[in-house]
Amino acid sequence: MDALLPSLLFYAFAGVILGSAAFTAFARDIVHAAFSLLFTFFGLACLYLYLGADFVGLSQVVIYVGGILVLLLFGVMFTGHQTQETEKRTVNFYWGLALIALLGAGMVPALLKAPWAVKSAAELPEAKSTISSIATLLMTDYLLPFEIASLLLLMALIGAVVIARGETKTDEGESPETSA
Amino acid sequence: MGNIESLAYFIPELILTATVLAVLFADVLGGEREGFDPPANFAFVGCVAAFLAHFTLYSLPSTPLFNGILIHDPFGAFFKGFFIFCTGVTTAMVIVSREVARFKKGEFCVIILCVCIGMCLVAASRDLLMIYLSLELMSLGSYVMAGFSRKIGPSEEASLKFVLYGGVSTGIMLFGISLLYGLTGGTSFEAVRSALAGAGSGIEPIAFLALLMVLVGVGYKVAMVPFHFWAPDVYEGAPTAVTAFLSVASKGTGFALLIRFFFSVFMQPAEGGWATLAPLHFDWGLTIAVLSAITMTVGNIGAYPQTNLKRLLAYSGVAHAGYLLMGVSLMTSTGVEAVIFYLVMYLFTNMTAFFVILVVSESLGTERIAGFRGLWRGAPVAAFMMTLALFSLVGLPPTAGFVGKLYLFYAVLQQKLYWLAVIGVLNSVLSLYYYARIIKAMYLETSSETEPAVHSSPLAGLILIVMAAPVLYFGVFWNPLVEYARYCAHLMQ
Amino acid sequence: MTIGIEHYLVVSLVLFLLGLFIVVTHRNGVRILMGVELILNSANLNFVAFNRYMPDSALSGNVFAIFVIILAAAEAVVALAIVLAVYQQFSTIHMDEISNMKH
Amino acid sequence: MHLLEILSWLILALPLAAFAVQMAVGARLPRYGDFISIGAISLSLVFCLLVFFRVIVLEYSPDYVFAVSYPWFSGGSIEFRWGFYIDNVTAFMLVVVGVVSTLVHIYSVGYMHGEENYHRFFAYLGLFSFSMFLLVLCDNLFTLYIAWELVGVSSYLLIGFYYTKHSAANACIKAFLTTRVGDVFMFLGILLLVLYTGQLAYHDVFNAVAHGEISGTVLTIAIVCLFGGAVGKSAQFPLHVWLPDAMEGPTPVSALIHAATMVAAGVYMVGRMFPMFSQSAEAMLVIAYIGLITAFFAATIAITQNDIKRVLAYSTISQLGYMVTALGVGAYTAGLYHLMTHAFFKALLFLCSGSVIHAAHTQDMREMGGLRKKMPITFATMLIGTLAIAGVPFFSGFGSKDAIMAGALAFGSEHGAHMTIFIGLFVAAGMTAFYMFRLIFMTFYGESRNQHSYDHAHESPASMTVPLLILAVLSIAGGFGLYGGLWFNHLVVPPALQEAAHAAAEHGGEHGGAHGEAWIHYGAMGLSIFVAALGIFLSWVVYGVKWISAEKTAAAIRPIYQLSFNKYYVDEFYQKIVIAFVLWIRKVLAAFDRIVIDGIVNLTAPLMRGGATFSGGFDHYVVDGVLNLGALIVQAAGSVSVMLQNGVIQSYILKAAIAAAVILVVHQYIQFWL
Repeated sequence: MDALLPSLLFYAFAGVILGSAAFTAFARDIVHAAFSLLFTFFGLACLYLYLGADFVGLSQVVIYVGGILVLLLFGVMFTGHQTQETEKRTVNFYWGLALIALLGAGMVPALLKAPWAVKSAAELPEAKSTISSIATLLMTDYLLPFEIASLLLLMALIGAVVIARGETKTDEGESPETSA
Repeated sequence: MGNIESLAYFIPELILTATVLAVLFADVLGGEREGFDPPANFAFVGCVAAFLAHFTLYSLPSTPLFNGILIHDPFGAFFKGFFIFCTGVTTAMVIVSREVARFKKGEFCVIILCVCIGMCLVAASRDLLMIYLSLELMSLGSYVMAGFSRKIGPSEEASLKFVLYGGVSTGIMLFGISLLYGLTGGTSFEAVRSALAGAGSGIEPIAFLALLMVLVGVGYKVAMVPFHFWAPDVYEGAPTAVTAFLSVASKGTGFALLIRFFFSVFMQPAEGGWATLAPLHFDWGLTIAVLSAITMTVGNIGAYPQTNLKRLLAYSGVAHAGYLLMGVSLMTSTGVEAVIFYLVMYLFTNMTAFFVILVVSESLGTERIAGFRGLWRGAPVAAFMMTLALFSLVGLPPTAGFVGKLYLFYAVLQQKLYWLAVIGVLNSVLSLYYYARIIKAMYLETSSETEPAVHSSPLAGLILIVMAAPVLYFGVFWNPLVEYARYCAHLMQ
Repeated sequence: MTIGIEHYLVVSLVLFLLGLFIVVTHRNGVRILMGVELILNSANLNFVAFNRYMPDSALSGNVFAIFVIILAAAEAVVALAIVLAVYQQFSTIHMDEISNMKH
Repeated sequence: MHLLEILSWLILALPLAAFAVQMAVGARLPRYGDFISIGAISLSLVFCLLVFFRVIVLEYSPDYVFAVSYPWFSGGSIEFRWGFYIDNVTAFMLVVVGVVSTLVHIYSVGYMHGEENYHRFFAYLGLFSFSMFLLVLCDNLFTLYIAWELVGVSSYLLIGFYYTKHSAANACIKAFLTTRVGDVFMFLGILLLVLYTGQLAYHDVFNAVAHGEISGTVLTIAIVCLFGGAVGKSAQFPLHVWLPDAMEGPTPVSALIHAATMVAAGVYMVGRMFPMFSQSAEAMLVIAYIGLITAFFAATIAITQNDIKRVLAYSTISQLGYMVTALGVGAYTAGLYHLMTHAFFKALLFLCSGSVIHAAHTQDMREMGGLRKKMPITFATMLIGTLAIAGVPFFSGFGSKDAIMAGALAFGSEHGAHMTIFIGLFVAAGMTAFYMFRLIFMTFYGESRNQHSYDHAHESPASMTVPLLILAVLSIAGGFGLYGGLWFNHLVVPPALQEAAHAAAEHGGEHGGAHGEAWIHYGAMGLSIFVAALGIFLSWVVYGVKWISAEKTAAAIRPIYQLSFNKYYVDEFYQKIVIAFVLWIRKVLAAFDRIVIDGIVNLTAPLMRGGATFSGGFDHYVVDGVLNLGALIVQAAGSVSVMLQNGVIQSYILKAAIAAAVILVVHQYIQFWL
């Protein structure tokens, strides 16, 4: 009886994640799809917390829900919420289904039969907070990746600004070449 | 080696990082002034300094760096030099051309330098996290760079296709990496390999799945069929300098990763090269060999109907990825040597070709083969350099391309893969026709309009000659380069 | 019954396949990006789940997941910037209409 | 430094320097710098003659060898060197190349006078001479291959010299591509040899072969691959199709490259490698029969052609077939001797035809006639060349052809089954005499068939006639009366590296020598005289006095005539193969597309397009020349990339992902759980 509640919790999270992800995949309206993604991300954050990865879970909420999702919604709004989208929503629909069926058939047996380097659920230790250990790791073993990530963010920022700024002005009176 | 001590092995990257900051400040402080263009020139000087600094690496012993996340060995040092050189040349191309708007050149240089750092790290990584991080660093920069052209429309289209295709590919690769992590519990290469080597025979299906998924990410970088679809579109739409950079440096990254990652994780050293790890039964070499045969054929056939030179060279790049894959599939040190030699040859050859396209298309406003008709009248030097580059791509003596092919086929025949050699040779015959079409247009046809007048700065001419001279030089005196390649083929496991 | 690693793997696999399905079927560029995010999240779930079930208490899976999240954010920023630039030029983000370069 | 070494360097450097100077500043020099090229090649010729004098006269010995080598590069465990290798054959070849090259340079001054890009023409000639000298002088396989490709490139440039002419532009590509097919095999052959023996230099490779480091089937494969290069360069069946088209180039080029030197490079190469080739009886037999087929079929084609240069082109192919056959049956010296005599008389014939074309402004022999009186020097020299090629005694061709026939006869008498070789060559010799005199009669005798061009015809300037006279003298003198074959045989002894090679060459029937099988020699000689006379007589009957009408005869044997006139439809055959291949690709791709990728909707478009192209274009392709080969490949490739590269990113990802998924599923299920 002990394990029932955690199990139920897992199934609830998984149901939310997969259900909302499926809705994202099959919804007609892109705004609905974007909002349903909120539940996917949130569900994943809960699952991370459930797995004892508190820092990852919090990052997931802050960055995914608070950052990426907002960006995606901005994207949807800026590019016009095209209502005519409902007419021809998808391309390759059946090919897409065939693809995931094929891939699933190839992957499921491999995943389930694999000799993972894991313990069984029963012998798992109690989960502890990971925040301080991760902070230490980032400043020691993972110092270089940490610095590289900051460089990457800098570059992404500059790149995004340059790209989104577009060709608003030209230098020395040269007009930009336009071609189809 | 710890973080601080490792910095001695990290000088080229440090110089590049300092250059990034210098360019950034120069760009912010300098505003938009006429004439001299400090940010881009800083970038070029930084590349030269980093390239010179990378030579100090060869005298240092092979050792793990940064708590084992990176590694220093001749193989990594070679690729660092390779990427920095490419970056320098591309920066020079951007400086002498008008492709990238002047007020954007500073930002462009920041991004290409970051990409270069990412590439250097890929070649030196021996940790799954580092591989992913540095690959993303270079990929993200590449997506942005593809959108820098003044040609509005194709440039954005190229950029968007690139980011979507690349995003999916790296996503799939990441999934594969997560599976490897689950199999072994570690992220360093030797942890993964020892776990794979110690596993029972049941590991086979999942190992293959992980390998295939990682191969998707790598295959997209090197433009390997069937993951090559992005290449022609992106090459066509991106600025020519970026196309040149992608076709050489990005491909080089893919091969550095292919050799470093696959040979370190799925192989074990064996006599004269590598052999597949004991519990894994699949013939990885054969898979790559088959893909290489398909890749070169698809690339060469695809190049036939092209009328846009950049697109044609994109397909030609796919074909050359096929030739290079031949060298990887052998899993011998001779094969790795041949790949290194071929990459150097390809660097000079392809850069020359793209440089000519850049100079000519800026003057004539066209990238089509038809626009090159009668070029030798208007620009004999450019036409000659282009011919040289094309001869080298075909593999005709006495160009470096010939020697490159020679070594590749030599390595292939040494492993007695006769069918692969035959397909490779037939492909190089096949490729002759579409390269000859360009030569024919330049020399044997006349332009319907007035004679093409190509204006270029003396600086551009100088760079062109510096790029083209090695194509001829290594075609005759290739010994030093071979020795160098042999030295650089040493991987630290 | 207890929740084993297989349960997580199934969730992540389905997420992965759904992400791929979105990518290959939807025409809207932003929707494709959503698919990419799903693929990244599925890998992340793997990392965290494996890390929890690992015998030793090293946190490399967690650290990996954090980096992936950061990188996903950077990628989303760049990709959306490009999407906006494309929308300015083409007035659409339907990928099958943005196909002038082909063959 | 040895004198020969210095001379070798100079021989190579001068034409190369001339090439560089002409490319760089030729257009700005007075007379467009033709004197520079002529001066350089003349000096080279002088040095060639010095080499010849030193090797053949001063220090003569039957197995004279001078070799020098320099370090080049080290690959793998092997240290590669390159250098010069000079023996009696090299000395002869140098003189042949030098003489013909110099004369063609001089002749071009008159022939190319006033052409656009005059200086570039001389630059290309210089490049060609350099490459050819390198090919002759080099001592190892890779330098040989490099020189081999360089002559191909310069030939490409020279054939396409009239680049404004569409046919010339296509002919040069056809020549380049066709010979490349052969070159590829050669490349593989070289790689095989290097791989097994670890050596590059001829001498070391031969030694390795003698020590059995490579033998049996592998050796045969390597040899046949190497011979593939000769098949391409020397226009042997079935890769001979490029040579007639190459006649689109300026006539001096035809004389230099496509008659005297480059096409002979294949024969020279086989001769150089003879010690190795003779190790494999199977390969030798292949070579002999390829040569025989070439000699025979090309002769039958030459009979019906009306274009004067095409007749000569097919005659060249046929004569090259003779040389190859000679090498195949082991008559080593006979083959090389024929190479030399043929170089002189065929260069003469081509230059004469150039003179005729220059005067008559047409290449069609039916438009000519009666030119004898207008162009006495050209007529006289061309007659000498014709007598030489027909194998009339006291002319050079007699000695060499006779030697080949004797070799074939001896081979036939040794192996009864292969008497066909001798019979085939014998018949072809008769045909040679027939079609060459047909050419003479149609061009120089009878009434003019085109009064206008006849009136304007005149003898060519001295810069053209003097080379003709010199070559005419050589065409007679090269035969040394009746004893050229014997004489040459003594000068150039078959390489004695291996006993087996020696034996092969001897029993191959080198007349004279220790065996002295006199009946073979005199028998062959008598038969050749008889068959040459018969051919000339028949030609006289048909085209000279016209007792028999050529038209009626042709009508009577119409199918055969058509077959020959259309060159056995080889070009068309290649095209049909290509078309079938293209169709097949279309079908496969269409099926692939339909079943796997884009669904039935997308199928109709490419199929319709393909079908339309096919039905509308079939006649067009078959009728037009091989120039459409490129277009066809482009079309086929186009349909591939149209289907795959449709510009839609999801479709790219879908295709890539499906490919990966198929690989995965095949691997997971087929390989393990079967």
